[in-house]
Amino acid sequence: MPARLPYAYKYLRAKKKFPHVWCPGCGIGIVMGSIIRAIDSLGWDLDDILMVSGIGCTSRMPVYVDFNTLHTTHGRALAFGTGAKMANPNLKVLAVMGDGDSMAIGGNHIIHASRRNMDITAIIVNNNNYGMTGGQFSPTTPQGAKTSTTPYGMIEPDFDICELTKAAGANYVARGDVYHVIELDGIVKNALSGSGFRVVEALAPCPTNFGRANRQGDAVNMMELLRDNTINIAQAKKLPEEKTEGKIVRGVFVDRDEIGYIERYRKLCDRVSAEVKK
Amino acid sequence: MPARLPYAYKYLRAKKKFPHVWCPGCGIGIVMGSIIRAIDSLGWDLDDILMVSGIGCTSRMPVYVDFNTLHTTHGRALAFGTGAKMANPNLKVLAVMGDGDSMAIGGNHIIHASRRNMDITAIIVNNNNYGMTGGQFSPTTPQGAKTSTTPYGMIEPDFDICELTKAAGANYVARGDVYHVIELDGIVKNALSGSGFRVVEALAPCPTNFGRANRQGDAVNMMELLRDNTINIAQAKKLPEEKTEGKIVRGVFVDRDEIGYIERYRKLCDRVSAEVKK
Amino acid sequence: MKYSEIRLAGSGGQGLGLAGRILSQAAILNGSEVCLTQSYGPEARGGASRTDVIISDKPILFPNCRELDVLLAMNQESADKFSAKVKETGFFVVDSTFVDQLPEGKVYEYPFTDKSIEVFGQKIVANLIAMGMFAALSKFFKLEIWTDAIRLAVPKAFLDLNLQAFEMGHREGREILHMEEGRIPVAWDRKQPVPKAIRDKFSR
Amino acid sequence: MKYSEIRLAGSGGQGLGLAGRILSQAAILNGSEVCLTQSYGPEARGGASRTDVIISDKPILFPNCRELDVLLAMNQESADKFSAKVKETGFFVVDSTFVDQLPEGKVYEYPFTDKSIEVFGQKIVANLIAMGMFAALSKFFKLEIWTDAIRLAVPKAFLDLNLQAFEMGHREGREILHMEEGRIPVAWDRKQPVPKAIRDKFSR
Amino acid sequence: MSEKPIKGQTKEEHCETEVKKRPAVHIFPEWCKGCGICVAFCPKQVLEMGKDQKAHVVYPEKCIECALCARRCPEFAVYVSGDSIKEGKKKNGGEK
Amino acid sequence: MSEKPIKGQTKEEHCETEVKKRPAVHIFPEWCKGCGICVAFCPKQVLEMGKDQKAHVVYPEKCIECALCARRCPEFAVYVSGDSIKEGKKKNGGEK
Amino acid sequence: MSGVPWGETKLVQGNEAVALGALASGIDFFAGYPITPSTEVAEILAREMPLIGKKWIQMEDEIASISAIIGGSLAGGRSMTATSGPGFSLMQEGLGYACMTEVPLVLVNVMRGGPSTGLPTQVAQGDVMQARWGAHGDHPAIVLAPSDVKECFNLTIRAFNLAEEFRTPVILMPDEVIGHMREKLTFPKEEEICVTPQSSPDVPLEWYEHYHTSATGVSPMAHFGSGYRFHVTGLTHDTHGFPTRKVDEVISKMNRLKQKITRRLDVLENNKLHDVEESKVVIFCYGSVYRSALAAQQILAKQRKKVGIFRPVTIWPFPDRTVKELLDTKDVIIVPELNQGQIIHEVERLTSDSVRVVPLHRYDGYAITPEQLVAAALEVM
Amino acid sequence: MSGVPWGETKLVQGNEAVALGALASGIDFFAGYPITPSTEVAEILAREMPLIGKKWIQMEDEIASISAIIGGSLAGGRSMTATSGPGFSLMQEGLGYACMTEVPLVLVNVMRGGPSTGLPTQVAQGDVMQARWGAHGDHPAIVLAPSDVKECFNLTIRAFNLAEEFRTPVILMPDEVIGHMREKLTFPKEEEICVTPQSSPDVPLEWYEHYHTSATGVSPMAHFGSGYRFHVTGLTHDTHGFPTRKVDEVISKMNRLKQKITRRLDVLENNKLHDVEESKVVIFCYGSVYRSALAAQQILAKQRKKVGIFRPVTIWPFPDRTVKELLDTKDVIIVPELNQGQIIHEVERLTSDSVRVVPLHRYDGYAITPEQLVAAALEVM
Ligand SMILES: Cc1ncc(C[n+]2csc(CCOP(=O)(O)OP(=O)(O)O)c2C)c(N)n1
Ligand SMILES: Cc1ncc(C[n+]2csc(CCOP(=O)(O)OP(=O)(O)O)c2C)c(N)n1
Ligand code: SF4
Ligand code: SF4
Ligand code: SF4
Ligand code: SF4
Ligand code: SF4
Ligand code: SF4
Ligand SMILES: [Mg+2]
Ligand SMILES: [Mg+2]
Repeated sequence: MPARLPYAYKYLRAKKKFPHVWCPGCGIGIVMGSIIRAIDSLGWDLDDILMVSGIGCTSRMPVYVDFNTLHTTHGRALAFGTGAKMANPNLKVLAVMGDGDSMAIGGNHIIHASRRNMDITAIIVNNNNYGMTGGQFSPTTPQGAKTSTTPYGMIEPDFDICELTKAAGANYVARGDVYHVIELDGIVKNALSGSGFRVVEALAPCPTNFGRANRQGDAVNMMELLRDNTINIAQAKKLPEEKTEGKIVRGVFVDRDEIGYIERYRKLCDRVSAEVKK
Repeated sequence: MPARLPYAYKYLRAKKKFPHVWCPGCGIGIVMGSIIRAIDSLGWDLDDILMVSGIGCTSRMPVYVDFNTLHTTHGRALAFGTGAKMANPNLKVLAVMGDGDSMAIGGNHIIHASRRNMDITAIIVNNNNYGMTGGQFSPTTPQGAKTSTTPYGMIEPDFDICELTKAAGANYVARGDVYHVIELDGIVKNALSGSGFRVVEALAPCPTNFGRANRQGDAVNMMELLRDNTINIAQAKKLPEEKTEGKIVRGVFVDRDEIGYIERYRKLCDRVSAEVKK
Repeated sequence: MKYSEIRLAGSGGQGLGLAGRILSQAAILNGSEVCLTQSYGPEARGGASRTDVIISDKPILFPNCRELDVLLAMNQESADKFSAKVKETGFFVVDSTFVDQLPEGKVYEYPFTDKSIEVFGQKIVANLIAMGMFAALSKFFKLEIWTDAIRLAVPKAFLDLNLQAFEMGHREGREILHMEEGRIPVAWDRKQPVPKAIRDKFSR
Repeated sequence: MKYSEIRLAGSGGQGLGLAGRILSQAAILNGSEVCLTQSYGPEARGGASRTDVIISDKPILFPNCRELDVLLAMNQESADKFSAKVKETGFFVVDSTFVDQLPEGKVYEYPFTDKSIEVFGQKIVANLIAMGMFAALSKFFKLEIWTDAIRLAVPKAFLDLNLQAFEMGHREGREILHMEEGRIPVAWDRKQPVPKAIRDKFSR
Repeated sequence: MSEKPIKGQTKEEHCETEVKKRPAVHIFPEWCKGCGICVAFCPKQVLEMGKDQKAHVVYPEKCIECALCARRCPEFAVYVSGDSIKEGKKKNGGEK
Repeated sequence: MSEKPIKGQTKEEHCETEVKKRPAVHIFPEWCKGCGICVAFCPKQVLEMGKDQKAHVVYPEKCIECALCARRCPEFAVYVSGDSIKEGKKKNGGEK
Repeated sequence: MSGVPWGETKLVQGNEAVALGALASGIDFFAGYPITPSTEVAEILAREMPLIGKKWIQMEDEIASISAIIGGSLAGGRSMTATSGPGFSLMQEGLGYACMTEVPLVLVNVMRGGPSTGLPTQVAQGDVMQARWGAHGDHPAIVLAPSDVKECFNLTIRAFNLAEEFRTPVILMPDEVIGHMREKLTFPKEEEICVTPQSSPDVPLEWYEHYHTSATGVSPMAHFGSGYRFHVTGLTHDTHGFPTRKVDEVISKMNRLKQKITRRLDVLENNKLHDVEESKVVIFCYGSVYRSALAAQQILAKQRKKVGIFRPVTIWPFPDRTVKELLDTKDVIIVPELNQGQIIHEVERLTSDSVRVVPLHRYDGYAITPEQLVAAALEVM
Repeated sequence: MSGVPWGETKLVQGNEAVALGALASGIDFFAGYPITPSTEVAEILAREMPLIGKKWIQMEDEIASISAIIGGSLAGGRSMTATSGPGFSLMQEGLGYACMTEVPLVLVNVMRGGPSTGLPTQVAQGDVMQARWGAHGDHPAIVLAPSDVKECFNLTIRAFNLAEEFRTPVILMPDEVIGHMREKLTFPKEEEICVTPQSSPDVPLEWYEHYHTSATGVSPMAHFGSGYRFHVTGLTHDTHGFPTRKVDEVISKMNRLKQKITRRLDVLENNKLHDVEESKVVIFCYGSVYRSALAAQQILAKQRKKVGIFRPVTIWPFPDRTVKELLDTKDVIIVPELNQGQIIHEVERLTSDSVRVVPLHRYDGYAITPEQLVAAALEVM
C-alpha cells in the first residue's frame, strides 16, 4: 500500500464507506472519479458543494463523497436540488442520477430544470437500464436490447438525453463515456464551471444486469464496446457518414451562456424591492 | 332559431350540457369546434372515439362531446389514454389538455408518449396560463407576462411545446391557433388521421385571466393578437427575418411516419407467440 | 350593531367582491365584527358572483348566511335565486337595468348600471352607486365610515371616481328615505305590486 | 422427512439460487414440504448470495432458518458469518477453493470450483458438483429424485453438463461416506482439527 | 343594401345569395355569450352585437356563407346553412 | 525488460522513468474488485490480474504514468504518484 | 395458453404466484414500474403476457402506471399493477380516482420496510393504515393480505373477482416475506377456478346509467368502445357520470360509495380462526405473522397452554362485528405487527377496557419469530 | 419589511392569514403548485416574498414542490408549501421522506370535498386520517386545524415553531370554509410574536451527528453549506445519517422517530374546552365545525340545555389521555365531522362501551350548521 493516499481520497469518505457497494467493473465509480478530479482541479471548497441524487445504483454516490450529500427519493434529485440551490445560492449543486432516475420517473423535473435554466449540474450515468432493481429497461435502453422486462427485446424507441434537454432549454449539454475518461473529465469540469442548467450524460457499463442480459461479456468487454461504438463529435464531422453510422456521438452539443434562474430571481428581487422603496 | 340544428350538434351533448362552462370569448370552444369538424369529415363512428382529458378549463371538454369521455386527474390524461388504447386498440384516443396539464404536471407523460410513439392524438389548448385555478403562470407563459403568481412579470423561459415533443420523438407535431381556424381544422384533421403520437398545439385566448392580467383587452382583441402575431411556416420561409421576428410560427413541424407503439406491440406478440408455437 | 346578513349578488365583473370588502371594511371601522364569504366554483367562471357579509357586535360563529337582512341583486338570476332567503323584515336593492321581474317584499330598485354609464361613461362603478344607496338605506354606519372604508379598499387611481359614484348612490338613497318617511310608502309589503310611480321615479 | 434447514451461501454468480431450486424441487418430488428464501438487499449486488431451504414433512410455518442442519459455504465470508448458526448435530460442506479457515464442527471440504475448472473447463458448475456431494452426504433423497429435479430446474441446453457435474459430486460424496463408515471417522467433532489425510484426499 | 355582386365575390356565389331568400346564417341566442368574435371577424359585416349582449344577423343578404363566424364561435351558437362549414371550403374573405 | 525509451515515448518521459526507481503505480488490494479494466487498457501492459482476483503491478518500469488505470478504476484502487492524474495530462498511449 | 401451469405442483415464489393468479384471472392489461420487492410480478408478466397477446407495459412512473390501468379497465381490460411502499404512496391520487369513479382493478403492494426508502429489501407491514386512508377524502378500501404462496395465487384471483363485483380497486398486500418466499404449490385445474366475468349492461343504449343505483350499490358497467357512450370524471357526479354539485346527488353518490362495501361485509369478510372460542388469550395477526402465530400455537400446545388465533384475510373492511363478538370477552389479545402499531387501533376501538390489548411490534426489517410470540403469550398467561 | 401589517386591524382571508403567518415566522422559501382552495397562499407569497428577497418558486407539480422545500429546508431556509386534496395525495412520498429524514417544514393542506377531484371549491374534512397515515411506513405526524382567521395566522407561526422544535414536517389543515372566509384580524405587534430560531449545532465539526440522540429525541440540526458536512438519506440510517441495516441502529432510529412525538405530548397537545366537565353531553369537533358547535351551545343555553365542547387544535398526535380522562365519563359524545367518519374512530377507541359516541357526518360540500348540532344534541338529551 502506498504511503501517501491519492489526492482524490481527500474528497472521499474513504475510511468508513469503502470499498463501495457497486459491482466489480461497474462504470459508476469511474464517473465518480471524473467528478472528483473536476472538483479538485476547480479547487472548490468541500463545504460549498451539495451532491444530490435520487434512487438507484448511481444515486448511491453521495454516500462516498465527502461533500454535503443528499440521497432523496426516486427521480426527484433535481427538485430537491432546486430547493437547496434557491435557499442557499452559495451551494454548488451537483445532481447525480441514473438514466431511469432522470429520464423515467424524473423526466418532468429534468425538462423543467432545463427550461428554468436552474443553476445545477446534472450528471446522468446512463447504463441503459435500471441497475438497482435488477435490470429492467429504462427510457434509454436501445431497441432490441434484452432486459428483465423486455425478455423478447425492447420495442420502444429510446430517448436521446442530450437532444431532449437541449430542446428543453439547458445551457450546457454534453455526452461522454467512461472509456474515454480524459474527455469525460474535461466535460464534467466544463459543466461544473458554468452556470444555468448543465447536463452531462456519461455512458457507463452495468455488467451485472445490462451486460449479462445482452451477452456483452464482462466489464472489459463493455468498455471495449464504448471504445468502438462511440465517436467524438469533432471526428464524426470529418468522417464520411457510413463510417459514423450506428455510432454514438460524444462531445459538447450545447454550450450557451444564458443567464441562469438564480441570477434572474436575484434581479427580480432587486428590481421590485427598489420599486417599492421608491 | 333555425329549424335544423347544425351538423356539429350530432357530436355534442347539446341538449343537456349547453351552454358550456367556459367564459365568453374563451378559445377552448373554438378548438372543440375544430375537433368536431375534423371528426365529422373523417366520418368516424362516435362509439370508437375516446376523448380523455386531465384537469383544467380545457379538460372540461369531454363533458360536451358525445363520445366515450374520460375526465381524469391533473396532468395524467396521456397515461390514462395509454392504458385505454392498449386495452382496446380499436379506440381512437384523443387527449385534450391545457398547457399546464400537459407541460407542467403532465410533462413527463407527454415526453414518454412521444418517445413511445403511442397512438394518441394530443390536442393542447395553449392559453399561456392556468385558466381554471385563476390564472397562474404555466410553462408556456411568455417571459415578462403577468399572472397571479408572476405579479412582477414572468422570469422563467417558456417551453416550445412543439420543439420539445419533436425532440422526444412524436410522429406529428403542429401548431395552429383559433383565429386561423380553417388552418387549425386542417391540422387537427391531419393529426387525427395519422398513427403514432401526434401533437397539436392550439393557441387560444383566455380573456378572463391571461387577457385581463396582461391588459390584452377582450376576446376580440386577443383574437387580433393571434392574427397579427403569428405567421404560417410557409409564409415565414418566404419573408425576410426582420418581418417574422417575434412572431409565433404556425404550421406542421414534424410529419413522420414511424410505426406506432400499438403496432409494434402487436408485432411483438405475433413474433413471440409464433416462436412459442414452434 | 345587531347581527345582520347581507348578500351582494350578480355576475362576474360587476365588482361585488370589492363592494363586499368596502362593506366589511366599514364594519371594521365601526368596531363591529365581520365575516365575508364568497362564491367559488364553476359558477364563478365568468358567470355568477356572490359575496356574503355578516356584521355583528358579537363574535360571528357560523360564517354562512342563512336569513338575509339585505339582498343586493345586480341581475335577474340572483334576484330570482336568492329572494326566498330574504327575511320578512329584510329588504332588496336591485339593479333595474337587468332586473325586470322584481322579487316580492320590500324592494328598492334603481338602474345602477345604466346610471353608471350615463353619468360616468362606463358601467364599472355601478357597484359603488349601489353601495352608496345601500349605505343610505341600511343606515348601518355613518357616512364618514363608508368613505373611509372606500379610501382603504380602493386603489388610489380609481378612488375619486369611486367616491363620486358612491356619493351619487348615497344621495339617491337618502331621497328615497325622505320619500318613505314622507308621503309615499316605499317599503312595500311582500305580495303587493310595486307602485308604478315609484318605479318611474327611480328609473328616471 | 424430518424438519431440516439448509443454507447455501457464497457470492453472487456462484449459482446458489439454482442450487437451492434444485434442492427444493427434489424435496417436492419427494413429496415433502419446502420453503425457500433468498438474500436480497445491497449485499446481493455482486457480493454475497444466500439461499435458505427448509424441508419438512409437515407444513412449514416460520419461513426463516434459525438453526442450520447443513451449511454449504462457497466462500470464506459465508463460512465465517454463518458457522455459528449451524446446529451441534449439523454439518458443513465448504468449497476449499476459497475457504482456508475451516469452521469448527463437522466439516466436509472439497475444492468445488477448482475441480469444476479442472474437469469441465469452467467454474460455472461448481454449484452442481457441490449439490452432488450434498446429495450424497445428506441422504435426503434418492438419486433419481435429484436427477429428476435437475432435469426440471435446469434449461435443456445446460442439462448434460449439469448432470455430469452433479454425478461427479455425488460420486465424491459417496466415497467420503464409505470412508466415514469404514476406516476413518470423517465426521469430525467440533473443535477438533481437520485430519490432514482427508483434506488431501479431497483435494487430489 | 346593394344587391349587386359584392366586390371580390364570384358570380356563382352572388347567384346563390340571390336564389335562396332565407338567411344563411343563424345565431342561437340561448348559447351566445356575446363575446363579439363573430361580429368582429365576419368579412362582410353581416353581424352586429345587440343591446341584449348577443350577436344578431343584421345583413343576411351580404353573407357569403364562408362560415368563419360559425367556426370561430366558441359557443356553437352560430349555424350557417349549407355544407360549406363541413367541407372546410373557404369562399371568400377568409383568414388573414 | 528493456530500459530503452519505449517506442512513442518522448525523451523526457523516458528520463523521468529512469530517474525515479520507485514504482509510480500502486494498487490498493483491499479496494480492488478485480474487474480487470486497468489491466486491459493499460497502454504499456504494466499490470496483470493475479490469482487472487486483484490487479498487480508487474512491470512498473514500463509505466508511463499516464494514469489511465487510475482514472478508469471504478474502485479508486489505483494510485499513480505524481500529479499527472490531477492535471489531466495525457502523456502517451492515451485513449483511442 | 394462459401461462398458468394448471394442475401441476411447482416451487413457486409469492410474487410469481401473484403473477400467475393474475393470468388465471384472465388479466388483460398490466402497467407497472419496477420496485423492490414487487418487481418479479412485473417481470413474470412481461414474459408471459405477450405470449398470449395480452397487454403489458412499463410506464414512466407509478402515477402513470395506475393511471394507465384505470384507463385500461374502463376500456374493457382486466387490469393490474404492482408496486411497493414509495410507489404505493405515489399511486394514492390515482387510487382515490379509481375508488371515486368505481373502476375495477387490482393493485398489489408488496410491503417493505418504511418509512420512506427505509429498508427496501426487508419486511414490514407498515402500509396497512395507508391502504385504508392513504388517499384524500373518504373512499372505500378492500385490502387482502396473503400468508403463503398458495394464498398469493388464490387471493389474486379473489382480488380480481371482488374488483369486478364491487366495481372498485382491490389492494393485495403481501409483506416482503410472503412476496419473496418460495413454496410448493399445487395449482388447481383450470375448471376449479371461479372467475367473475366482467359485467356488461343489457339495457338499451339510451337507458344506460354508468352509476345506476342498484340494491347492492353496484350495477353492470359498460366499457369504452362497447357502444354505450358515457362520461367518467373524478368530480362528484350524478348517476350518468356527469359532474354535479346538487346536494341530493352528492349525498346519494357518497352513500352508495360507502354502503356498497359496508352493506356487504358478509361477502368481503374472511377470517381464519383457530381455537378462538375456547381461548382466553388470542393472537390477532395477519400476513406473514400468521405463520409465526401458528408455530407459536404449536409450541405452546406442547406446554399445554392454549392460545387462539384470529387472522383476518380481508383486512379492510375490518371485521368489526366479528371482532367485537368473538374478542370482547377475552382476557388478552396480543396484536403482533411488523410496524409500530396500526391494526391494533382497530382492535382497541372494538374491545372494552376489560380486554387487555397487548402490542408486539417489530420494525427492524425482520419477521416476528414464533419464539417472540411464545414469550409474549407466556407473559400474559 | 416582512410584509406583515404588524399591529393593524384588517379584513383578512384565512389563506391570506396563513401567508402572513409564514412571513411573520420568517419564511425563507416557498415552493408550490396552484390548486383550489389553497391558491391564495401561494399567490400572496408570490407578491410579498420577492419584495424582501425571499425565495418563491412555482414548481412543475406538487411532488417537485415538496421535494424542493425539503431541499430548501436542509439548505437552511425556513420552508413551506401549500396545497389541497389531490396535491396532498401526491405529496405523500415526499412527506414521508421529510418525516424519515427529520426535516422541518410546514405543509398547508386546505381541505376541499373529496375523494378524488370531488368538490374542488367546497368544504370537507376528509383528509384528517390521510394526514396521519397517508405515507407508507410508520411516520410521525403533527397536524393543526385552525377554526378562524386569527388562528390561521397564529397556528402557521406555531407550525413553523413546532417544525423547528421537533425537526419534522408540520401540517396545517384549514378546511375550505376557514381558508376562504374573511374576518377582522388585529395583527399582533412584531415583538409579541415568538418565533423559534432555527437550530444549529455548536459541537466541533467532527463531532457532529446529524441525528444525535438527545433526551428529547431531537438535536440541533446543521444545514448544507454551514461547514458541517453530513449525509441525508431516506434509507434507514444511523446517527450520522448513513444507511444502516443493523438491527439496533434501525430500532433506535425508529423508536426515536416515534418517541420524539409521543414523549412530548404536553408540548404538542392543545385543546379548547367549553363546559366539558359539567356536561353529560359533549360535542367533539375541530376546524370550522367548532364555530357551529359554539353557536349551537349558545342556542341550547337559551333553552337551558347544557352541552360541552371538546376541540383539539392539534388533531395529531391525538390527545389520547385527555380524551380518555375527560370524556370516558360522559353519557354521549357527538362527533360532527365534514366527512363520513374519521376522527370518530379515535374517540371510539378511547372511550368505553358505556359512552355513546354519536356521529354527525356531512359530506355534501356544505358546512354543518348550528341547527343540525342543536337537533343532534336535543335528540340524545
Ligand atoms: C417511487 C419509486 N419507484 C421505484 C423505485 C425502485 N427503484 C429504485 S432504483 C430504480 C431505477 C434505477 O435505475 P437508474 O435510475 O437507471 O439507476 P441505476 O441503478 O441504473 O444506476 C427503481 C425503479 C423506488 N425506489 N421508488
Ligand atoms: C394534482 C393537482 N394539482 C393541481 C390541481 C389544480 N389545478 C386544476 S386545473 C390546473 C391548471 C390548469 O391549467 P391548464 O392545464 O393550462 O388548463 P386551462 O385551465 O388553462 O385550460 C390546476 C393547477 C389539481 N386539480 N390537481
Ligand atoms: S447493478 Fe449494474 S449499475 Fe448497479 S452496481 Fe452493479 S453494475 Fe453497477
Ligand atoms: S378562465 Fe380562461 S381558459 Fe378558463 S374558461 Fe375562462 S377564458 Fe377559458
Ligand atoms: S358566413 Fe361568413 S359572411 Fe356569413 S355571417 Fe358568417 S362570417 Fe359573415
Ligand atoms: S361568436 Fe358566438 S358567442 Fe360570440 S358573439 Fe358571436 S354568436 Fe355570440
Ligand atoms: S480497475 Fe481497479 S478494481 Fe478493476 S482490477 Fe484494476 S485495480 Fe482492481
Ligand atoms: S499509469 Fe498508464 S502506463 Fe502506468 S500502469 Fe497506469 S495505465 Fe499503465
Ligand atoms: Mg441506469
Ligand atoms: Mg392553460
